[in-house]
Amino acid sequence: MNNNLKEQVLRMSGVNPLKCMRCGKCSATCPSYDEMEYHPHQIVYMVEKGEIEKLMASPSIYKCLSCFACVERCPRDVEPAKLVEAIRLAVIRQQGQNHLKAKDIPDLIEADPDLPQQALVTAFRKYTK
Amino acid sequence: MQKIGVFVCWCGSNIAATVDVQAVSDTLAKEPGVVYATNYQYMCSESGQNLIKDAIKQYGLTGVVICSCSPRMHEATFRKAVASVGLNPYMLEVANIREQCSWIHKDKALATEKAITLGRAAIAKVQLNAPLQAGESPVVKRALVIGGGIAGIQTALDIAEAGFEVDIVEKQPTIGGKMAQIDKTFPTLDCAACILTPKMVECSQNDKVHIYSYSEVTSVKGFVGNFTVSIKKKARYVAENKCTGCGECTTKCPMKNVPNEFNLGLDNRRAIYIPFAQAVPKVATIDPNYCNMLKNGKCGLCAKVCTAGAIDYKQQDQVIEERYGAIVVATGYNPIKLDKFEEFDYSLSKDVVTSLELERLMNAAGPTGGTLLRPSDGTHPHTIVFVQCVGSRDTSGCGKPYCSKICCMYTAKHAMLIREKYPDTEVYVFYIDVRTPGKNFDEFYRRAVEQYGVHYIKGMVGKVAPRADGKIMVQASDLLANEQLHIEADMVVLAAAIEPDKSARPLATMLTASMDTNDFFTEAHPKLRPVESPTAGIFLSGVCQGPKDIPETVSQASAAAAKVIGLLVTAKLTTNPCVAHCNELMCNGCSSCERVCPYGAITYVEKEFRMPDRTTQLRRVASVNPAVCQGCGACTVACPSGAMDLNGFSNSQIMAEVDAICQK
Amino acid sequence: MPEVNAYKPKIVAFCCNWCSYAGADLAGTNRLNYPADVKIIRVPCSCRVNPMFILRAFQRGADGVILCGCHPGDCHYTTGNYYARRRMTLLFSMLDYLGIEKERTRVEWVSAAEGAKFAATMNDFVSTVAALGENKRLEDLRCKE
Amino acid sequence: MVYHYYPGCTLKTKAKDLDRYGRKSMEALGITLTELENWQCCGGAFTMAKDEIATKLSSVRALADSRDGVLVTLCSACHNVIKQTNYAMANDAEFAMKANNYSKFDVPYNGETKVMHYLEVLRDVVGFDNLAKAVKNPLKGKKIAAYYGCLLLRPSKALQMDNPENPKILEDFIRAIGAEPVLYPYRNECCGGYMATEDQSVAAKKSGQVMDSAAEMGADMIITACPLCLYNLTKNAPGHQIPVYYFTELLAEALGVKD
Repeated sequence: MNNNLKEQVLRMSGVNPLKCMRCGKCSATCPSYDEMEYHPHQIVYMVEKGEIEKLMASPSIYKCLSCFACVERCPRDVEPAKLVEAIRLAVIRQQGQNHLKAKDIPDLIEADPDLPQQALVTAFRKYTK
Repeated sequence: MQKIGVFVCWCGSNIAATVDVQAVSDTLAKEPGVVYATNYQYMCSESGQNLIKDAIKQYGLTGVVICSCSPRMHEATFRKAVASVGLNPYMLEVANIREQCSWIHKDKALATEKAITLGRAAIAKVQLNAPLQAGESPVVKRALVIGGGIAGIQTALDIAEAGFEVDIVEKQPTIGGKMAQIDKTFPTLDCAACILTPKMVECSQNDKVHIYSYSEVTSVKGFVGNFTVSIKKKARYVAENKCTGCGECTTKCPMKNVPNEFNLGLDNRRAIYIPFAQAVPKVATIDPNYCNMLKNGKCGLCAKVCTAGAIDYKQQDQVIEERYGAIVVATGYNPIKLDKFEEFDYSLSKDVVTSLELERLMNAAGPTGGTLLRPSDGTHPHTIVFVQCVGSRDTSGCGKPYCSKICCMYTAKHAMLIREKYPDTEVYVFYIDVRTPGKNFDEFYRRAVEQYGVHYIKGMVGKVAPRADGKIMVQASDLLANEQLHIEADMVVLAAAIEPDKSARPLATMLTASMDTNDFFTEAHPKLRPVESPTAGIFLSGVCQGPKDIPETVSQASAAAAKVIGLLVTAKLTTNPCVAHCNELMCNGCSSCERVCPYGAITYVEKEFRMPDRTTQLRRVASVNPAVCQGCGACTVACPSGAMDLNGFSNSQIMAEVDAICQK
Repeated sequence: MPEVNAYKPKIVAFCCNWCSYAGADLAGTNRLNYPADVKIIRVPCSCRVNPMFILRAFQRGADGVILCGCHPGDCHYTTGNYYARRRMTLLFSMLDYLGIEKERTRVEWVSAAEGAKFAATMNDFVSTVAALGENKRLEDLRCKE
Repeated sequence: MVYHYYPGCTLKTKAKDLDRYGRKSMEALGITLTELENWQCCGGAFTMAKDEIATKLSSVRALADSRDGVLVTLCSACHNVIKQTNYAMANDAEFAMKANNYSKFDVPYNGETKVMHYLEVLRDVVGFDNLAKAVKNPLKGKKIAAYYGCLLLRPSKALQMDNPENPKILEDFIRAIGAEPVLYPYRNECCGGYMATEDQSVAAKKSGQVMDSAAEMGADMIITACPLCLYNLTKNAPGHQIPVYYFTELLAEALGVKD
């Protein structure tokens, strides 16, 4: 357990995981549930326990679609998506940890010329520092 | 100068642990006027009270200051004690050194210093206290019950049984409330109608009980023992004394497509209707929003078929004024609206229903005659998903922050009944926690799981998606299996949170009874006075005070009745002597006080005054009726000449307290 | 104690008997801390508080005065808190004119169920007043012992 | 009232139709959209971390530049990012202070500008009743499914656009242009979004679900306000015949200004 990391994640996200009443509605509503190793409700609980490093190492944090379904539907206003984002930033803000690299972009455009700019800038914002 | 005794309570260690009680009594002993000061472990105990009584006798005390818990707790106890040895009870003041000192401070030096200051303020006040005599007021031997659900019915019957007149005001055309809509009751599964309707009949037959159905309270005046209440009897366009309840009109009325609120809109009724077969009073009512005769002056069919001649299209709302000694609030609840929970697609699919709707769908007198059928296509559902806590325990602003308390049990009941009647139906219940405290409650829930094979899944539903083929896709989490489930269901039942009836808030304002932020009425004490409102003479029955199931509601209803009876048997009530009074020599007759008085307790009289030059002068001066004055003090501040003052909280007393607090 | 000479403001709190005084009791029952500088005077209703009492407090060296009543619409006497609100609005703006900063006076609605709000209000008020320092403007030095 | 218009990156390139028809229609309805000078890309996604300042500055600048009027957005993503940024500027004092320190405006900006999505202008300024009156070629008999996706509605606390679970703004729009709206449960579920760059199969699954749901409820076509939604629904949900359009295209058609 790394308290510094936990504090950093809580500060960045502004989320209080103690508000969670473990209903699991975030995981019930998440469209990316099946792609994730750790699911939204687990992520909230793991942050509470301080298991940030485990989460940082998990591919789950790149699967969140930022669709805000969990934020909107959480009965306790916990906002799990903000935790996922904070953890992902904790990773990609480190040097050399960009999940999507600038040199990958031409390949993406080549693979599908119809891909809208919006997809690229969004992915870049989500995956890259 | 008064001869004052100071008594500092330890309250065991509650006060003594953070306040140096010895130092407090030693310091206060030196205050001017104090002739005796001591401290003791429990002042409120019998020996503590004897200590006070003995000191009054021994030292001839004329004033008493008790440094102890909140005066809201034991002021009455101590007043009684000093009165028993002949001291006027209003010559006593309580300094609150527990709730407002020892319990909130940790530093002993600071707390002790504050306790001394609070003691000084009380001493300064007592110096200026004057003996007061409580007046008396008669009690009207009649009670009003607002709301005719099971809570109101039980309260009314209990009061009537004790021999007092009691009126029920119900805004629907019939009494019965929510319980009349319910099919079976947990944990015994006996039918709600079988146990409720006899009580409804009892209400109509008991000559002490009077039912004002289709009526509302419009104003409340007065105070405990003597309320004056206006009740509006809404025009039902049917003469209650003539209608026999034969129901002929309700089958002939041509307006057939009026949503039937008793069945929650699952079927239709006519514009003239009797809500259900066992309605009390069993009298038809015309719905003016749909009746063609009332809207356009065309039709009049019901009047033609009525052999009793009861139809009266010209009937008007009628306001009745009645006096009561006590008022019981039993306004009940409603399920919340689900417009903020559309992830469950309640408005998109007819087969997503609330639990109360399911009650009607399973009730033999309901729209399907008791056969559970899907509202959309009338087929048997084979997979049913129950969702718990829809809007309960919700702090996001969409729902209610509290637990609605009844849902766990009624869902277990529904699940069990369905599995029993239709064993081929799979039933899933998604729960956050299963809360079943109550006699035979957990056993009941376990029976649903173990005996009836209901699938209880720890998790929540996140999305409900109806398909064109009529199936409903339910996406949910199973937290124990750590997987997301996709269930193909035929029906989804939502356990919607319950909230106080919308009429409760304006009623509370009329009654000056306090409410919490959720619009539940607050009780005078959460543990020790759970069925009384802090406003004297107002009592609480049922869900208007907080979520409750039927057994609890009935217990509370009877408890409220017992309290009402206790009040009504009292011959006379002592009134609060802390009322306003006017110094006529200073009054200039300006009427400022009269205008601010919320009770109309101040009137003006012409009075002759003898002037220094021996002439007489006729002057107009204010006069307070002490039986009507409630002692708020609004007039004392409005008075420009300082003639108006309040007993027990006089200008000079409060000023003395200010001085004592600001000293040094 | 590290703060031996720390400045301690004198705060007078008028609380109506039905809501705010009960709210203060609830704060106590729940052991919610607020500074000992706050001393409560119980009045039947917020409308009982005569502007004179507040002037008297400042004259006698109070550093801040707060008046607590039932929420608007919830007054035990129906309209008392509305009177209080009007009276205090006038008084406080006059006091402001006389040099008693607006932050030293406050009206707050605290119900019997809001122990936490009572404690939070008092904590906030005390720290606000403490930041302003001692009130000398209206203090009558003849009243000092 | 000045209606500042923030087109965003995609509307200048891959989603030119969304932009072109949008401007023409607004003009036909008597409202001139004035494109903001020097607008910069919003970044496509609002970074939720409270300590992220730089990525939100382009939105802050656009907001501050629109103080004399309303800032109108059309692309769902721009709408989402700019409204969330504005909400943070108004409600997160620390963030607002830092953003102002960076931006060095003459007058500090604290969320005063009103941001409206193009649809909100139609609803609240033009009015759907008036729109219906202005329609020249009503799209009679067309059964249209509105696809909101996630960016248009959520988080509702910041966006304040419509009921996030039971929206009706697009349905009312469809009625106004003379067509019949088709309700289906997945209209506010995610299409897979930018995951198309990471794992196309996810986008395919999500978009497919949306298309299936709309199709079985009898939709002839789907409309959207989001270029990425349009891309995912058309490219990543193979096997579906239902066409997907920008709502502005149908609007222009109904108003008779489509060339």
